[in-house]
Amino acid sequence: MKRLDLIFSERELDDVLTALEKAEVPGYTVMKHATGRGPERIVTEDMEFTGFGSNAHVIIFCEQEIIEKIRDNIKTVLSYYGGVAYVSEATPL
Amino acid sequence: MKRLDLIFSERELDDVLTALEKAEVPGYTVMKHATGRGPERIVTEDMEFTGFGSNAHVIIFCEQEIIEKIRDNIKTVLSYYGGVAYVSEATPL
Amino acid sequence: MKRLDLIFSERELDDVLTALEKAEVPGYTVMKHATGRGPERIVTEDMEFTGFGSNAHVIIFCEQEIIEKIRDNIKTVLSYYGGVAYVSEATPL
Amino acid sequence: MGHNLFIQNALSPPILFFFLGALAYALRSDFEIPAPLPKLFSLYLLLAIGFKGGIELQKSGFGFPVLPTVIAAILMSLIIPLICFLVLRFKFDVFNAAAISAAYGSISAVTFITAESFLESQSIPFDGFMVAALALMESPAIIIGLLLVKYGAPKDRPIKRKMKWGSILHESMLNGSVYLLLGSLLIGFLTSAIDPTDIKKMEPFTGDLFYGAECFFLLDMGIVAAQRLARLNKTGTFLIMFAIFMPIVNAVLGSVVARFLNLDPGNALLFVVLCASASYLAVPTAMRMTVPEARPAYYISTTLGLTFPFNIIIGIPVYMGLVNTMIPTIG
Amino acid sequence: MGHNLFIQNALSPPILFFFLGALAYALRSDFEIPAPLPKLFSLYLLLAIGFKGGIELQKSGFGFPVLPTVIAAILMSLIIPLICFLVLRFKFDVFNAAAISAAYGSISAVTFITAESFLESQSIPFDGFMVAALALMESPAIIIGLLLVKYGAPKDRPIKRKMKWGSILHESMLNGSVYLLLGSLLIGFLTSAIDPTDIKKMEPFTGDLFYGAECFFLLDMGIVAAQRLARLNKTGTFLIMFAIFMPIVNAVLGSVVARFLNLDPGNALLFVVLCASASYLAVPTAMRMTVPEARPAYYISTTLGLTFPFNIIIGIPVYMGLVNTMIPTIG
Amino acid sequence: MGHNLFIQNALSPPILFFFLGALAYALRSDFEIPAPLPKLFSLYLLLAIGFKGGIELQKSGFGFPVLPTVIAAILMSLIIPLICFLVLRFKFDVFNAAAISAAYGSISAVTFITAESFLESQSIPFDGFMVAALALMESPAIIIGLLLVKYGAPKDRPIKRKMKWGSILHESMLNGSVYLLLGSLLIGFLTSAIDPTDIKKMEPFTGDLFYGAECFFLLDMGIVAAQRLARLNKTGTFLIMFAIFMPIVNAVLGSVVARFLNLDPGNALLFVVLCASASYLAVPTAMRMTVPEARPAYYISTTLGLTFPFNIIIGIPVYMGLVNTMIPTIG
Ligand SMILES: Nc1ncnc2c1ncn2[C@@H]1O[C@H](COP(=O)(O)O)[C@@H](O)[C@H]1O
Ligand SMILES: Nc1ncnc2c1ncn2[C@@H]1O[C@H](COP(=O)(O)O)[C@@H](O)[C@H]1O
Ligand SMILES: Nc1ncnc2c1ncn2[C@@H]1O[C@H](COP(=O)(O)O)[C@@H](O)[C@H]1O
Ligand code: NA
Ligand code: NA
Ligand code: NA
Repeated sequence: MKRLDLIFSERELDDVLTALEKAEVPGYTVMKHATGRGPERIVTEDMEFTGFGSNAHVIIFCEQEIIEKIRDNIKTVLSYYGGVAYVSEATPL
Repeated sequence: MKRLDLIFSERELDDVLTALEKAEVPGYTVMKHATGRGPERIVTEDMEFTGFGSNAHVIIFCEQEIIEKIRDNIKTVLSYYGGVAYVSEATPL
Repeated sequence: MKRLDLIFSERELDDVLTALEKAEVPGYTVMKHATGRGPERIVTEDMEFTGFGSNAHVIIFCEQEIIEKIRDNIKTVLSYYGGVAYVSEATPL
Repeated sequence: MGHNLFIQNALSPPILFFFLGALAYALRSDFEIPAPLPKLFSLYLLLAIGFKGGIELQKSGFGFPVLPTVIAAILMSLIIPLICFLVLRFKFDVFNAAAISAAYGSISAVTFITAESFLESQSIPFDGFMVAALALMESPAIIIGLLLVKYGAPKDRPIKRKMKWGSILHESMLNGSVYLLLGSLLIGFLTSAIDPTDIKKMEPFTGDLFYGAECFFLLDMGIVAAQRLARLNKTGTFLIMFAIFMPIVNAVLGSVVARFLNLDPGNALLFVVLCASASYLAVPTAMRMTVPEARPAYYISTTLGLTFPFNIIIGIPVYMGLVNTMIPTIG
Repeated sequence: MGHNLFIQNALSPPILFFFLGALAYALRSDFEIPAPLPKLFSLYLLLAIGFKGGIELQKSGFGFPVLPTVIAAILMSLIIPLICFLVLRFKFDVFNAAAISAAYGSISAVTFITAESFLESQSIPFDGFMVAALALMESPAIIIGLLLVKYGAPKDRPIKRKMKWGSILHESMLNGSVYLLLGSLLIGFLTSAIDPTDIKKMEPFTGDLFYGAECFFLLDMGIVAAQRLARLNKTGTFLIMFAIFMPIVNAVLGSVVARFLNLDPGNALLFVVLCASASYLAVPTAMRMTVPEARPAYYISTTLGLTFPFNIIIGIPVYMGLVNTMIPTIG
Repeated sequence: MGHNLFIQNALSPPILFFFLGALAYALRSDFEIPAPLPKLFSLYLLLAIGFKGGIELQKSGFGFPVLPTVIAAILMSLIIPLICFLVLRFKFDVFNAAAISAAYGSISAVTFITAESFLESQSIPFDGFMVAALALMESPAIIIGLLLVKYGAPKDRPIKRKMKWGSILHESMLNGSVYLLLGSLLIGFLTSAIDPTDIKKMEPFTGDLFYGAECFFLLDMGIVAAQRLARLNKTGTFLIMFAIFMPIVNAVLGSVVARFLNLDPGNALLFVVLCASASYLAVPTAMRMTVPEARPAYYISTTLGLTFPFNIIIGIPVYMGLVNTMIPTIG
């Protein structure tokens, strides 16, 4: 099994979740209110009250084949608005 | 060393932490307010004000042998109420 | 690529981020409001209103060489105030 | 006149803010109220109505019509879930039927508050002791729900899940929102018995601020209800029908009892609203813990996405009409 | 007297709390207001000024000077971004120039509130309908900004990013804070038409509490502004100059229009402040979504770190002086 | 009469809400107030008491009894930690003894507020300038704590941890809650000097709302205190004894000084309460940063889980009795 970590702006959350549902992931977990810095942008906590939104961290545990299905859609979203996506190994307990 | 990721409903947090303490984990980290979707349930942010609670994401860094000790207890909790548990490799910095 | 997970008291966040910037990490993500238990301390949610602060969970995706650059600085901070740091493998999506 | 009531209700600030929230979702505005801010208002409202109810209960004492009304309310919260269960068993298994039934036997505090605001703007008097009825209708419904599961569930239910009386009572009485409501009621009761000047000092917080906080909370409820409504299609027509018609049936039942109790029109409306409303706070939480076999989508989405908006927008003025025909005001 | 005004403004509670916040950052105190508490106050302020504005609009109707003033305000929010764009194009690409321009064409609600508090403490009357101008100046500025990108952007902009009218209007009208402000305005307007007693019941929440909540929010704005100011060095001198001098230019423009409209000094000041202030709520959110090529650091750090503090601390009394010389009070 | 005071205090809304919170934990109710809502109330209370204290200080000026009282308070916050340190060194190392001592030398703002509410409900007058004493007792206790570590710590403490004067002063003066309290005090002081109408406008926020917000906060403190109390068994009997008896000793000391200062009964009670109470805000934060060797469980669990509830429930009426015997009211 794989673990996919996506980190991107909260404002694109709906788009990303739609992409995940389309790829028929077995499930996902979302953590909002993440801040951070990337190559392009700094996201700070005050973004929240300005309505700008902070980052969301989405974790998906799934099979490799689902990762393949996700790849293109997610990459489009991330290349437009910024954000990162990493895959690692994970075994069910 | 291993890294164990548990994601389940906040309302079972006390049970899970008790199970972890019994297995004598060296430590754990809890992140609340996670939302998500699993095979059975959708957990959204409004669950919080209804008193329903969102999900908790618990991370444990520990030795393989502790994982073995944890397994049964955690699986019982998760099979009853839902939630996921994954193990991956991790090395201390 | 590597994934570095740091968990420590929110109050040291500025020090840690400065250390990361010095090592020229490509980016990082911060999640605050984490609670937990370690070998030395219990961090609970009420710490927040006492001004004590809860934990921060920082994730960095970067190359091995950056990890080397980070190591010493981070270890000093963590050995003084407590906290954990683990490295694992990760591949860009 | 019923038409008029309907418009007046729909154009009151709480309902308008509810619409504003719902519209934000419908129009896909990025307007949102982040957690845990809704929780703040929810806690505040429970604390304030409990506290004010306690003060009123101290004033009115436990004589007539307080005690009969409260007892009748408790009975309603026991009977209504049984009726609902019979209806729901046509389509649902024991677990889901019991969980949904418990929700409809219980009450919605915000619906109750909205009905009070409606009465105030209509200058129709009502008594504060009705809050006691509100506070005491949550637990019995939960108990009935759990009993239905305990005795109705298939024999092969895993042992772990077999419920003991202790945990049934714990879930029903110590649920977070029941606890805060009952606790604040008791504090209001005690305080007004001992030192009425303390009541004055609480007034700006629990009293003056209340209406505005209610509006703010309904703004959020609008968003939440719209989200739930949008997902309702998955629950099937039967449940959608149930979520509209069951409250009406319960309201009619309630109005009969209210007439029997000889309640004033104001109190009668509140009684009817308690019967017609369904819980999205205490009951779902309790069911989630003790009956994980039931699908939360069924009992939360219906109460929050359909029954709640129906009651506050259409129900309240309709029930007022019902009460007015059932209970003729003298003079 | 101008000097006097300046001191009086600087020593009013909202500004003092702003300083307290800024100083906390400067002195590296660990004082902080955790998210989402600032959001609570931000939502509250928008709701309250919208609601109160709606009531006043109901009172004043749409005759003179309401309609001309509101139209003039909308025109200003269309013209100012164009002027800004011309200036900014000397140093910035189309994307950044358009985004910054939109921010300066739009308004800052908190600057407006602070100006109202200033007028109140000076006992200078002003009209509530100016809130309508405030509410209607956000969207046009966003539209102009997006149009500047649509028609000014290089031809090879990826297709996906080509904006359609639908999404331009969506972003400009349904942005969270615009939506709440306009919605509350409408609710206030309707409520005061239908049932003025409801207004009374809202008053403790939307009225009495307002000043204190404003102070609390400015405490947080002080921290945020100081953080942004500290990072401004990366944006270059040109932008820093722009963030100070452009508001002054816009203020002068605004005062000319205000005089032309024959506004009272109080309303004139508010009009000038609307022109001079820049948005850090609606515009940045909209730009982030539709013009990701622009660097947020440019349009947020300048408006929040420089223009906002400049306006509330120095700008308001200076603009008052400007208005006083432009519009001689009779008697 | 002492018995009577005790009951009256225990049945006041703030204490009743405190009990409600504590009971929620004891009964394992799932009632909770999620972070950061408690922080909101904590910030609010500090801002409001600071602001009101500043206004009163402006009224009273710096003559007698203000200056002597404030100086005496500061001295107490320097002497008490030294006494505590001597006692604690029997069982604890330098780090823990110093950290706990600093906590008991400092104050608890909520204990102070509760004492004020107690005085008000007893119609015993007191002066607002006592808030200045409150605000000025946190920093000295922190400084003494850090000096005890600096000069008492074993020679082989790692160099990095050797404290410099700069960071000692920084921690003690710029700690988040000290900063907000002192800052608001100053703002209240300035505002009431310059424009008293601004005070009026703050009143609904800082004044009217205060009592209710205090109750809400104490509800949360009840949960937190009960959690801490449940974990106290790990700290040992010595510390548990210390957490009860040291406040009493400090109270007696305080009452002697209060008599010496010739304070009125109301002010005397507040003075005694400042001496008897222990910090769970500023001191723990400062100690955590500068003395990581000390175990937070020791200095937070005792102050929050034992000393705080003891003081507000039993201490205040007992200290009132003490003050009444020490300072005979004339007439
Ligand atoms: N190397 C990285 N490691 C961890 N998080 C990152 C990294 N790069 C970017 N991020 C996160 O992704 C967000 C978007 O980055 P950006 O691509 O600059 O828009 C940042 O705010 C960070 O939270
Ligand atoms: N495949 C998955 N990847 C990540 N998170 C998951 C996954 N499946 C379930 N979850 C999380 O576990 C929670 C409980 O799932 P469930 O088993 O449906 O009750 C969900 O709300 C998600 O947050
Ligand atoms: N083995 C572990 N696994 C996960 N998190 C840990 C572990 N040990 C410590 N932590 C986290 O690190 C924080 C600081 O630990 P400490 O070293 O006791 O100060 C704790 O509050 C936990 O959140
Ligand atoms: Na009901
Ligand atoms: Na402008
Ligand atoms: Na003390």
